[in-house]
Amino acid sequence: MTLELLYFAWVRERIGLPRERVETRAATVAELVTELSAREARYALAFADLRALRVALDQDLAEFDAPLAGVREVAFFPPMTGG
Amino acid sequence: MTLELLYFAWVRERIGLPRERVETRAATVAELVTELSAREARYALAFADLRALRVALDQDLAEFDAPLAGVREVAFFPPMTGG
Amino acid sequence: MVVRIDPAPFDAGAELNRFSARAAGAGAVVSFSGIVRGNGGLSAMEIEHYPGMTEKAVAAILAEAAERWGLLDALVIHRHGRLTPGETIMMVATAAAHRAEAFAAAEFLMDYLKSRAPFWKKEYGPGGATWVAARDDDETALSRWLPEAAFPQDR
Amino acid sequence: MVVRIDPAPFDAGAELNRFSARAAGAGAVVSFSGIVRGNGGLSAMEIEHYPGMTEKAVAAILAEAAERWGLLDALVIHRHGRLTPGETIMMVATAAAHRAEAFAAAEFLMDYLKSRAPFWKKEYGPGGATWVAARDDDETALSRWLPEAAFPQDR
Repeated sequence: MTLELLYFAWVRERIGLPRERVETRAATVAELVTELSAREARYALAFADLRALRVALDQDLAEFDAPLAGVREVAFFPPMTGG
Repeated sequence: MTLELLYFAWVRERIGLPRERVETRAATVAELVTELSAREARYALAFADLRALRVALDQDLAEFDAPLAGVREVAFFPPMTGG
Repeated sequence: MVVRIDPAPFDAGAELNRFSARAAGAGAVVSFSGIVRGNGGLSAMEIEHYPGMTEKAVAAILAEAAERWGLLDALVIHRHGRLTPGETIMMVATAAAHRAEAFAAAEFLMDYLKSRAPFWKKEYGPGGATWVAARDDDETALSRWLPEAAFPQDR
Repeated sequence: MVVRIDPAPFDAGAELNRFSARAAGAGAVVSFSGIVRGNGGLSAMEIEHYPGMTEKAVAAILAEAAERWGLLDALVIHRHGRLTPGETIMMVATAAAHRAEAFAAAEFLMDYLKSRAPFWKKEYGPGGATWVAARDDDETALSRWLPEAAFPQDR
């Protein structure tokens, strides 16, 4: 499956790019994270502490155990600081 | 002692005037109210239910048992409805 | 701190901008505007007040809010006289470092102005003129600010 | 309902006036403005957001507030990009028949925008650039709006 990955704030800075397209067979967000972390140190660093991260699937907040079936866009970012 | 009495809202309407000067020997607000109520029916009507009235002594909210010694201005009015 | 008790209409937006510009160091500005509602066929409202005591009572309420929430600035404008539906009756504004204080202080000001500042509203409608009765709700609202009560800002 | 996510500066006072004029039947309008503070030697702030999700998340939060407090109207304007101390970052406004609903809804909107709308702040100061960390307080603030919690508007 092809996913559009988006990174924001310090996740974007650590990974070094704002978005990328990946081919994956990961069934859940957690599996995708494991796959990315195994790729390169900068991913492992960005995903080191999942409690400090949030994830959105097709622009809705989700949990890390959420399935990826049917999803097109996955965004990783730190807790939001709007307002 | 000479007191300046002020009436607001429906108290003013029932008594029929916004202010007046009175000579009194009343020691407390309650005594003054009794004295005024004995004067004329319109006062008795205005002061019929003290729970529906508020009093201010020299522009500070007070209780009906407050002493009048040293006071110059006594205002009677219904509960306030500002804002 | 600004207190203005005046029958004249005022521009709430312009007041808010002036207030915010003056409140150096504020991270949060909250405003409240009260507007005459035309419901029930109301055609006009007349607001009576107690000149002298009004300014004194409002200034005291403002000072307490400023002290209690460490406000950087606060504003109360309250009209009196005759107003028609859609007109702005009054506004409050509060400026603080953070939002919780600005919100709590603005609510406190409104609760106190409702029941402790000497204003009285008379409504003119199809059934004639009637003095607005104080609501039990308004007294209940005040009780949440008593020192013994749990403070909303502590949530 | 108005949602505007835009890097451009805006005039909070003019927005408030337009909003109040449009909110026919409202007796109460509450506004909140968030302003960049220059404390700690902060020289600028940069706000990043997630285009697409931001509009969607803010619209959902607005819709929930409108439904929950029977709002007549509500507004959220939020800037992104580079801002300097004294600049207005964002504003919310709520219009309701009565003040309790307008205040509660504005506080709810702020609490949710703080922690549930995809914005991230980076501060530039004497020590360099740092991403603003989410505060535990902000999560605590959210919990008061859970259906099981005692609602401030019930006080």
